[in-house]
Amino acid sequence: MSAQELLAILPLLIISAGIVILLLQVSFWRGHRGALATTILTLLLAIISCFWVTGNLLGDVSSIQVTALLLVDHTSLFFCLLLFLTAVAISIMGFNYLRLRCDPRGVSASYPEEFYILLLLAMLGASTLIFANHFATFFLGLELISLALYPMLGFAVTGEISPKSEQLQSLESAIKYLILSALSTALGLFGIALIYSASGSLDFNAIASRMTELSQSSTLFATGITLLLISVAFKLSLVPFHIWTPDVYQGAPTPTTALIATVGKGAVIGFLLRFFNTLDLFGSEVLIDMLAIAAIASMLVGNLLALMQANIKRLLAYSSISHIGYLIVAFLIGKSTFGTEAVIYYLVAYIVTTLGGFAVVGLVADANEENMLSGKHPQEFLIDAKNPYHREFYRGLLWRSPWLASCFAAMLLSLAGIPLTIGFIGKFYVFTAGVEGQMWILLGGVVVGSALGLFYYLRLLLIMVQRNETAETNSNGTLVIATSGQFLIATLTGALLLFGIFPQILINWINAL
Amino acid sequence: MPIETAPGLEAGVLLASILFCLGLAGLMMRRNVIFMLMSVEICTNAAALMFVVAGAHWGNADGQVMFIFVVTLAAAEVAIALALVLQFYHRKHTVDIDQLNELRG
Amino acid sequence: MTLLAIIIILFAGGLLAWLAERYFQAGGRWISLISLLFTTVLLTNYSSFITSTEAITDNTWWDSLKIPWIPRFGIDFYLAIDGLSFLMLSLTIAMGIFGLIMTWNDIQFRRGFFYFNYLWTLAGVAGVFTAIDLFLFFFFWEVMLIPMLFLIAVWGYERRIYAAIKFFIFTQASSLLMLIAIVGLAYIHYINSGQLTFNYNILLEAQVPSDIAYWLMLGFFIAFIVKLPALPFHTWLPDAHTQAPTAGSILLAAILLKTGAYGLLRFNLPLFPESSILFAPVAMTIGALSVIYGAMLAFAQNDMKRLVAYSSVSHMGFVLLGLYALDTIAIQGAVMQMIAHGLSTAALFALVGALQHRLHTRDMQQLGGVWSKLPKLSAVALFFAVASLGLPGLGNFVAEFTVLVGSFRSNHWLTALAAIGLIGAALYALIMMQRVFFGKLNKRLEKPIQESNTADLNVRETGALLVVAALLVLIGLHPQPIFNISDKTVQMSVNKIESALSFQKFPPKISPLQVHSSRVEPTSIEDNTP
Amino acid sequence: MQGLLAWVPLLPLIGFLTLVAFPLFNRHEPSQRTVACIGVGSIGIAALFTAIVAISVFWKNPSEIVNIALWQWMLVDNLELGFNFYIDWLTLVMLMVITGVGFLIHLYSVGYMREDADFRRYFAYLNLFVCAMLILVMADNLVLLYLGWEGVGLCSYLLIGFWYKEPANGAAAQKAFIVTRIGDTAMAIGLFLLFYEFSTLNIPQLTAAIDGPDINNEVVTVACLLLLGGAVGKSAQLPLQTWLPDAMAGPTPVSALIHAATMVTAGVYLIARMHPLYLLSETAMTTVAFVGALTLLLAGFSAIAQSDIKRVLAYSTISQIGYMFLALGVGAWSGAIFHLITHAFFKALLFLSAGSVILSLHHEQNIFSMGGLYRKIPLTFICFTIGCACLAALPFTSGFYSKDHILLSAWEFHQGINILWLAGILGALVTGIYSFRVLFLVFLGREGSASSHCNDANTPVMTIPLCILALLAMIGGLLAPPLQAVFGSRPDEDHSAWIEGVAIAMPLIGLAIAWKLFIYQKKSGEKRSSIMQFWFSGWGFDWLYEHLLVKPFKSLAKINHNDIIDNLYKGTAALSRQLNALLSSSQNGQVRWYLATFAVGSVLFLALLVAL
Repeated sequence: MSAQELLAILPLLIISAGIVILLLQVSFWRGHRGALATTILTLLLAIISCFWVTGNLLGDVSSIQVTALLLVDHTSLFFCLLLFLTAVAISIMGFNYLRLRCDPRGVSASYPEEFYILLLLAMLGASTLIFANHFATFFLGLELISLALYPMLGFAVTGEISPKSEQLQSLESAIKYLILSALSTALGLFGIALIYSASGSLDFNAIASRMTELSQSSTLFATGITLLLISVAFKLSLVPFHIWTPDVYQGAPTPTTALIATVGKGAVIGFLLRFFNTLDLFGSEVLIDMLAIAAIASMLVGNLLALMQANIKRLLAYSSISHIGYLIVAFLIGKSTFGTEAVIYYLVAYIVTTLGGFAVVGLVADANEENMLSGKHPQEFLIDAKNPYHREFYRGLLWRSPWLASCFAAMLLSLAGIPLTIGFIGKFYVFTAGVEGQMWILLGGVVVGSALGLFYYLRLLLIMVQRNETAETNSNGTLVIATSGQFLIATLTGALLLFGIFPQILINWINAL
Repeated sequence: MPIETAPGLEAGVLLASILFCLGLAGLMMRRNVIFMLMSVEICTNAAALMFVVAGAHWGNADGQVMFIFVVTLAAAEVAIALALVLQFYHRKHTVDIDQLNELRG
Repeated sequence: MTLLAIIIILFAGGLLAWLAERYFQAGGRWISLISLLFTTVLLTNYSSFITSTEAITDNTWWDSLKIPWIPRFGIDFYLAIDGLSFLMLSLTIAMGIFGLIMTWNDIQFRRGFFYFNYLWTLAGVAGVFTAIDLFLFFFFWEVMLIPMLFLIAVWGYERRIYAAIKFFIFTQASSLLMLIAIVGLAYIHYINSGQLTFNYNILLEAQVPSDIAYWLMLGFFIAFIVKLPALPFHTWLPDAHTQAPTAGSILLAAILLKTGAYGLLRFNLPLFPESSILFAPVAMTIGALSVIYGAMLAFAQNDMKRLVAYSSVSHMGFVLLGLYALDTIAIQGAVMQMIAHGLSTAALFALVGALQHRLHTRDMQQLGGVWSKLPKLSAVALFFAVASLGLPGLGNFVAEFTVLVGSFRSNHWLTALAAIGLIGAALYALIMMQRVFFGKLNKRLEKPIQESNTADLNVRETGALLVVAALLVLIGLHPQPIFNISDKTVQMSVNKIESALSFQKFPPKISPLQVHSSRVEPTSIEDNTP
Repeated sequence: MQGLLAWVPLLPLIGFLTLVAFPLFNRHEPSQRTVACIGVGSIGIAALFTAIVAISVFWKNPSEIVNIALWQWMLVDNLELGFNFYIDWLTLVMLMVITGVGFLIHLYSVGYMREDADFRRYFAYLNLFVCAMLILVMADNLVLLYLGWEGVGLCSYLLIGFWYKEPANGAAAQKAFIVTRIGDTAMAIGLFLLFYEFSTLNIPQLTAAIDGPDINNEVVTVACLLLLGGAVGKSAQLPLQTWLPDAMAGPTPVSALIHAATMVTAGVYLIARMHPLYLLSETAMTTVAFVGALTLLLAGFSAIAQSDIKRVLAYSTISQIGYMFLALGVGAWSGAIFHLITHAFFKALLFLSAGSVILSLHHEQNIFSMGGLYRKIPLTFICFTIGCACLAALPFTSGFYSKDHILLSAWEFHQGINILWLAGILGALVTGIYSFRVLFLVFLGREGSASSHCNDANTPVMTIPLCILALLAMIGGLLAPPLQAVFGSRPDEDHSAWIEGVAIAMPLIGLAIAWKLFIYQKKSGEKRSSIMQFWFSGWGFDWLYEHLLVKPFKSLAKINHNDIIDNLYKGTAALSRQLNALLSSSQNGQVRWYLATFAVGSVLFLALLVAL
């Protein structure tokens, strides 16, 4: 293992180091801000290292093979970069979330710091998954993410002062996710095992080379791939493996929801790209058709489910299902660099927008929580207008806190794929990809899906601009969002508009990497 | 160096799949969370078994290595799971999974 | 440069209006008015072209501005103006001012934001009328919808949310089809020429295999006739018009509908001449049916605004008929109809708004005998009602007559069918006059008139309306200038069509097979990364 | 000199504009005097100009033609229309009738409308009408003619519904406009066809083009019939005659001007103007003739049954125009125009005197409640009698000359006894009956209920026009215009005397019958015989159309009141809502159910693997 290889996986090393440091720090000197600082610092270092490694990948060395397990190349580094940035955003969200729910001085002291450790662990898993060039690492990364996610999903339980119902929901989501994802993991493992037994190797490149001699139609192999695909589809919550998504998203603490919706999916997409490219699975009609069917189903089912949904977190969950559906369309056009570009761009759009959405929802809820704790309002989740996760809570938001509402509106429009936002460019990419691949049915699905999607996005949007005739909606008062939160939302909106109006910038970055 | 597929492989696949299906069945039938976790274990182990068989078939160690991985994973998973179940029991005084349906719609 | 300035002024004016609300209430509308007037001044730059249309025979565009935008896809920020664009642009600005003045005091709730949306709609439309890069066109096409959505949803009447969402979904869903068509067109051109671009001028020469072209054409067509609107996609219009605030209705009727017609003339006909020829009978049938059907529904309405809305369906049917007659006279008539309909219908909506503002109802069962109380308003209403039933000497007649004369040359029976629409127009226009203005004063009206000492049209409104009326008369008696301005653009489309007609004798060289074979070398859009 | 002609239509327009624009400049209504000056003055000057031009330019040579080009109207592709006027003797005659009679009626109106609040609006409309009518007759291309054509239609609509507070008037007005609009649409299509065939709509050019060798006769026929449709609509001929009787809802002078003297004769003018076209098509000619013949009879009989003085006149108008159409149909162009002129005179006279009767009786119009009025309003009586005489075409009245001319041409048409001629003769008889019936019932006989409180409402402004018209009606027979240049002269061979005799006898017989039947008829129009009832209802055309067209259309509109097509989309929305409900039920929060779906999903995928 040469020094160059070590340098190549610098991001991983930094994250790991960060985890260790954070562990020590927490065990000696607890401190919420401290933990946050360390996390962000680590992430920033990792990001810088990513750039640095990219700098090294010049000219002939387009990629570095680290042992048999990892492969570092431009695409994977870009994914890392993206996910680390996401992680920064999530840690900020987490800070605002935990600030209100944990107090170390309480009767049964509840400590927020672990959240960050878990976050970093998840990131470690994610980056491993992205770099993975071997089933062992793939498996490792995937599990690392999941294992970190279980506690994060249930994290509200530790927050003593957070509302009881919230705690219960969080716990429930954790258990549900655990059981289901355990099953999917097992299935995936089984699939890997079959592939292994068919090809006799766990190394992607080796398998690829084997595939040539062992006939494509080897049942074992095909079955294995299918099973693997199923477990991946589960992680991506493609229909028909989407069913866990809304419950988990709704129950989990919003930062965790954001994490699972962005990093969880992003990393898997990254892996999928590499896996399909290395094994050249775009060739096999069967898999493509399978994915296509799943994609169409996701677009339609996701949007239909969201149609009448009143709980915003669930709504976003459903919409994320459909968005992954759109993304798959871009994914399907194969190994052409344009396909990759389209996938990446859409992913960026998806992540930025989803993050933004959840950030707003989470922060609004936090602000509401703060009002409650400070005793401004009696806490009651029965009335819809009082439930910060309910549509009604947002009635007339534009008139109460214009900036926040405008940002949220931007997010929604981006989700709906309206111009001036990054979402539109993403959709444009999808369309281009679809036309290039001449996948008219899929395109039809996208159109229908988008039309359905418009309905609920717009309804939410229009609820925000309603003149609030009823007095009691006023009583929610102006929501004061923590500065860090404001900063976060502003940044995301900025990115959303910037890349929406001047996409070339982002495109250049993608192509540069 | 692949030995041309011995009958052992098919048998192994068959056994593993049966095992997996058993686990799956248990998972769907049991309402007690603990038992469900056990069933998951069975599924996982079915996969692990498959690895061992394949490893033996190809005559290389990767299978065993994966097996270790799997076992470790299972342990970790169960640890967390039990913690959660404990919390669950604290609050609901039951381990019946069907009580866990507050989130729906 | 002027074009960019116009659009930017409108956008900026909108933002200013919004911010100004904070500091002084009336700020918004003054800022809007000023920026609109400013754009008018800018438009006068082009007066030289109007006077001498023959002077610049070589290039079709009077003026253009091209800035690279997304090189990755060969997309430019490419604005250009020619006769047609100029007419539409002028109409946009004029109607913008008209609507502003007519509803000067209507808006109480969040004025700043209202004028923000108002101006942004105008800006979007201005963009649509001047964008020559297909992507840019689509971009503006969408941008103009959002503010309109807000106008309807925030300041609308009873069922505003329903109307707003319906409006948006209809237009958006259809425009996605157009997006596919646009991308498809660009892609095929890329496959054939190896050059990826969305530039209209270049795509005009694109060699598209006829069967594919037909589908692409349909993509555009649907998007445009939804906006027009024509059967069977018209149902969003009555709701949107009825629920929108007066200013909103004016914008919708006078301008937004025109974008559809503009698109048909600018893009469908020249880009896909062969398929347009194939499709013409269908399109003309749709047009003729819309004329009849719209008139009939208008006749059946009780809600005054709905009546006017359906009348637009009927009127825009003439446009569709004229455009697909593929005949110079007819197309010129269609252009004329866009303008005439814009003026007359906008005025009618303004009047309905004024009526509702005074009497708090637009239900014709509640109205009646208004003339005795509001003679001025009623007289003006009479004028515009008569205009919309196509009385000779007013703009609408010139338009409808030319459309029919032209389309009669290409299809006798459909034209005759559409001509029956003239009777329909008389029916609904007169029924409206009768039910609202003539007859005895409705008992229900006495109370509102008593308590709010209802004033007749004031100087501001009268002035605005009279100007529009004068314009209609002018167009009716001396339409020649407008014909001259739009002449070049129309000729361009017609020439395309005619060349295609002659071309059909010898079938096109590119067959689908060839396309696929040529799909081999550049498999995807990678080679032209900057 | 000729330039004055351009001012002829312009002056009424200016009058209209000033009258309309009044409130813009000063807030309180102008005095009746000013309004009258502007309203009547504008027409007066127009009439003066016409007269000057007529004397100075046209008097000497009957083949004089004046072209006045104002501006380019439309020039698109090969559609070239100018806003130009074309004046030959035909036009001139019409001009003189319109301005002259128009002026008199305007004058009369000043008196008639003196009590009305909307004095200004009335004269505005009236001026606008005259303007439009003038454009109609002066137009040098069919589109410009169409402009005037529709313009007069609008004005007639506005004036019929002038007293808008009464819903019935509104209905009548609408009926008038829409029925005529139907005809107009036919005419418009005719224009399209003509343009399609000859690629010009300029009348002189058209007439020139027609001489061309290769003329598609079917097309010409169809075009002629379509134009006839327009004419039939405007001139209230079969089958579109139903609107005219109702149109009497308007003020009486309006009926005199629009629905007797000028507008309703526009159809005649149109066909006369396009006569070269009609000459090419035998079918069209005969159709015109038969429409005329049929109409004159039907209307005549209906007139016998009416009880409202104005409706009687209305039906008589229809029937007289029927004569004109008959004349056109048999190619007696100048005869038709001649009758048009005389008819304008005596029918205006009749209406105006009827108006003064009505005014004197405080808006009583039922002839059965009148009677014996000759003592109360002698002047009116005299005028009305003259009018009736002309209408019935008693010898040596203007009506006699024109109608005789028509009958003779009808005779010549087939060289002998023929249906058309017989119809004309019978019509003459009927005319005699109804005209004198109304005369007797109103002025002679014993007094009716309303007659008692009758006081002469005539003022100088009303009597002067009456007298002038009476004079014109008497001597109008001598004013046969020199139209040979326009229509080409036809050799008039002499006829056996008995034909003349019949023509003279018929009205007298009619008079006798009228005397026999009506002079002492008891003054109650209640129970009529069924045949009378049938005639009274105008041969049941209204009923027919009501059930054939109006009702079905209305019900259809009502059924489709909120747009069937919309249900398509409503349905889609509902469907997706259903699907949403269905799918949401799958999200039931049960982990084991979730596991089941997961399993099923996996099985599905594996199945796909096998299937694909």
